[in-house]
Amino acid sequence: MGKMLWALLKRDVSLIVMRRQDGLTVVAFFVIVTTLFPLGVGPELEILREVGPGVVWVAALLASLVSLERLFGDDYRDGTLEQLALLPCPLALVALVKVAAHWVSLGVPLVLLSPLLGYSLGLEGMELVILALSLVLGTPMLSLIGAVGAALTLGLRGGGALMALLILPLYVPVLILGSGGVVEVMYGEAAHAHLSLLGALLALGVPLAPLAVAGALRIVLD
Amino acid sequence: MMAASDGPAPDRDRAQPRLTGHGLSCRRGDAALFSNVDFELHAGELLFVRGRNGCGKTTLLRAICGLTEPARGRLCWDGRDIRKLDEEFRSSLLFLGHRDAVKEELTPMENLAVQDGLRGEDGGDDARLDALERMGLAGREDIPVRHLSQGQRRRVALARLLLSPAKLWVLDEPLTALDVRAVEMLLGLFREHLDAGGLVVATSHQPMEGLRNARALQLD
Amino acid sequence: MFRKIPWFKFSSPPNFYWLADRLTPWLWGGAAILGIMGLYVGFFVAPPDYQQGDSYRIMFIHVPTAWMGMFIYLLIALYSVIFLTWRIKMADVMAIALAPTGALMTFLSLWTGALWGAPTWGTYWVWDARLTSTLILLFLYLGYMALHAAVDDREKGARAASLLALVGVVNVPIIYFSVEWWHSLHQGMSVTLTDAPSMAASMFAAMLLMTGACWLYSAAIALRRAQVEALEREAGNPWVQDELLGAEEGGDAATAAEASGDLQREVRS
Amino acid sequence: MWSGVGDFLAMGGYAPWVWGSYGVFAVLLILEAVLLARRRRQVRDRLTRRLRRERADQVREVREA
Repeated sequence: MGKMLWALLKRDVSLIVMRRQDGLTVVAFFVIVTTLFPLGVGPELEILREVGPGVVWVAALLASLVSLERLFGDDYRDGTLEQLALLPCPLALVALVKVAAHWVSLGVPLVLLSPLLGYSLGLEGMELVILALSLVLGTPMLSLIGAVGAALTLGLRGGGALMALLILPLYVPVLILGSGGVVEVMYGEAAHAHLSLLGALLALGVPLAPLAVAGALRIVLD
Repeated sequence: MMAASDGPAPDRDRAQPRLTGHGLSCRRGDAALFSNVDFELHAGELLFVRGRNGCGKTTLLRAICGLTEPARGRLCWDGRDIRKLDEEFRSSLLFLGHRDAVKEELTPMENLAVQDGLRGEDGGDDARLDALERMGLAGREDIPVRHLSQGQRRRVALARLLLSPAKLWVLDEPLTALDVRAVEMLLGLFREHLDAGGLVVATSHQPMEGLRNARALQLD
Repeated sequence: MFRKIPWFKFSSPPNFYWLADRLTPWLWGGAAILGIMGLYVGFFVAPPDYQQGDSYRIMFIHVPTAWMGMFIYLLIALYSVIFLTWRIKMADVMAIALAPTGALMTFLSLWTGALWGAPTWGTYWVWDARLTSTLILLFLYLGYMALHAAVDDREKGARAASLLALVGVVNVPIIYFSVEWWHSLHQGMSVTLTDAPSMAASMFAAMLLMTGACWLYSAAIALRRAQVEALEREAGNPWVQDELLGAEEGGDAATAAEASGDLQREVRS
Repeated sequence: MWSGVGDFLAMGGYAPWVWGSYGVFAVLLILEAVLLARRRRQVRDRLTRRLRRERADQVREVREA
């Protein structure tokens, strides 16, 4: 079974890498949303610094939302999802592996880019490290929660807008904890509490979210 | 409700049926598709599900796979409920639906390799090449599927039949988009599978002739 | 066939319909009585607050609506569990019947919170922890109803929305906690709504009475809405014919069928 | 407690907020109840009409047979 799941992970990652276009679009989206803020708010680094962590995090949230449509969408349309549901291993594990592949290929680039964007918004030193770290802990959670919404809205007309309505409220704790950690550091405090709570959320999400995703996929495929 | 014309399988009648459906009813939304459908399928038999459009052929097939839960009734594999068997049942099942489950970006060879890997049945490149050749795709192994025709895609999907050790084939409209030669070849494949003690459940709008041990299940 | 329906089971639609018919008048009446009592105590017995003057009287509807918004979401999740586990259709009917009322209560809580905030904080909207998490709760309601309506197959939509309600209810405490925390970190307001200092017994009584009124009102509305839903979904069933035609023709569907049988025999002979 | 109707309506100077809250509260709850009652009547009427037609058809078929 481990071999099967490994094969699935490799397949998903290589498919996303093959469709370079999509992955790059999401990353470009992340960068562009972030650069829109200085244009809207003004170039004063003082102000940008204030909103910096929140801006990067909101941009990551939206980028994750944009990328989710593809998570199950292609497999659903070409019938692969049925085959995945018929694999001789639990659907929740299949879902977890798909989310992992999604995160490796789309979440990691966001993490890697975030210090650069944070720097352009006036964050420095430790703040950038914590920003990247909070994204490391937070973006898998975004993918996990997002997968539930993506599965529930599979094959619906206007699924994208509906998915945003379903998922974004659930993203709130991740957003608060993630950007809050960086703000703590900005005011000379430690970010331990925030980061460990993010970790706790992740520890809760990894076993629970795939169950919900599997349930949603069963409903959609029924 | 049900009319089954039993194929001549006298020697197998005494054996236990491997796949049975009992009192099956399915609904789609608020409309009942079919109700109280029974069937039995022994090793080496083919079940030909027939009926007009929208009578629930696909739903029945999906129920047999466990993708759809029937509103009423029981489906058993070797006498045990398929829901209880779960993974054990799924490892002896091969399902081909309306959609080919073939990735456009990948070549036929890559598609087969990925599917083998997912099911943990790695037969090696040679087996895959042989399968594609038998499907009449020799020389197209390394062209991305997006450049292939509809019928060729279907054949890539059908090549899995040659590679999988699954005993039960559940095929939804396997003959669509295939030319006469390919249909012949596929029926030959069925014969081999049945002779080896396999089971086939299939729907088709075209007649499937020349198959011994074929039972028909009329849904209406 | 008609008599085989297990009437003793509460979950069967006809029995539910019958029960709801008998319950709703009492619920309406109770809501009116409690409401009038609550308003009387709230406006004529409870003294003005020494800090907030008479503006705090908004509390008597702000707090009950906030509680109801929360409570109804929990109820929806509970019904969703029942629906997903036992596939009892009436559970989903109740869940979707509760949702609009829950959303309305949540909205009213936001509205009254804003109007209470205006004299207290000098602005209609502050990112107060309670208001913010109530706003998110409203989004959860909207998502639930939108998903329920978006799927063409009603059964599928019901299952998807039920699953969403479950995911939501697991998240609600996390959201509340994180918003609370976020607020305390960003130097919150010193005056929090609902913390009427040294709440007099009469204030508390008024709040409880109004909560009871809102509860009974929501129950009545939800039962009525569930009745309509059940009628629409079960339109083809004999009990609906009985319900709708039985009263005016003085017989139920079974006797009507017998009558048509009689007629048939008559015509044949 | 209140010295008169005017005093009561003034709500100690908080009239717009207090009455704005209670007013919208009352209006929306009543509106919900009224709309629901209307929908209920419409659904019942529609279904009754349909069922009556179906029954009439049945009777006619039997007569013609």
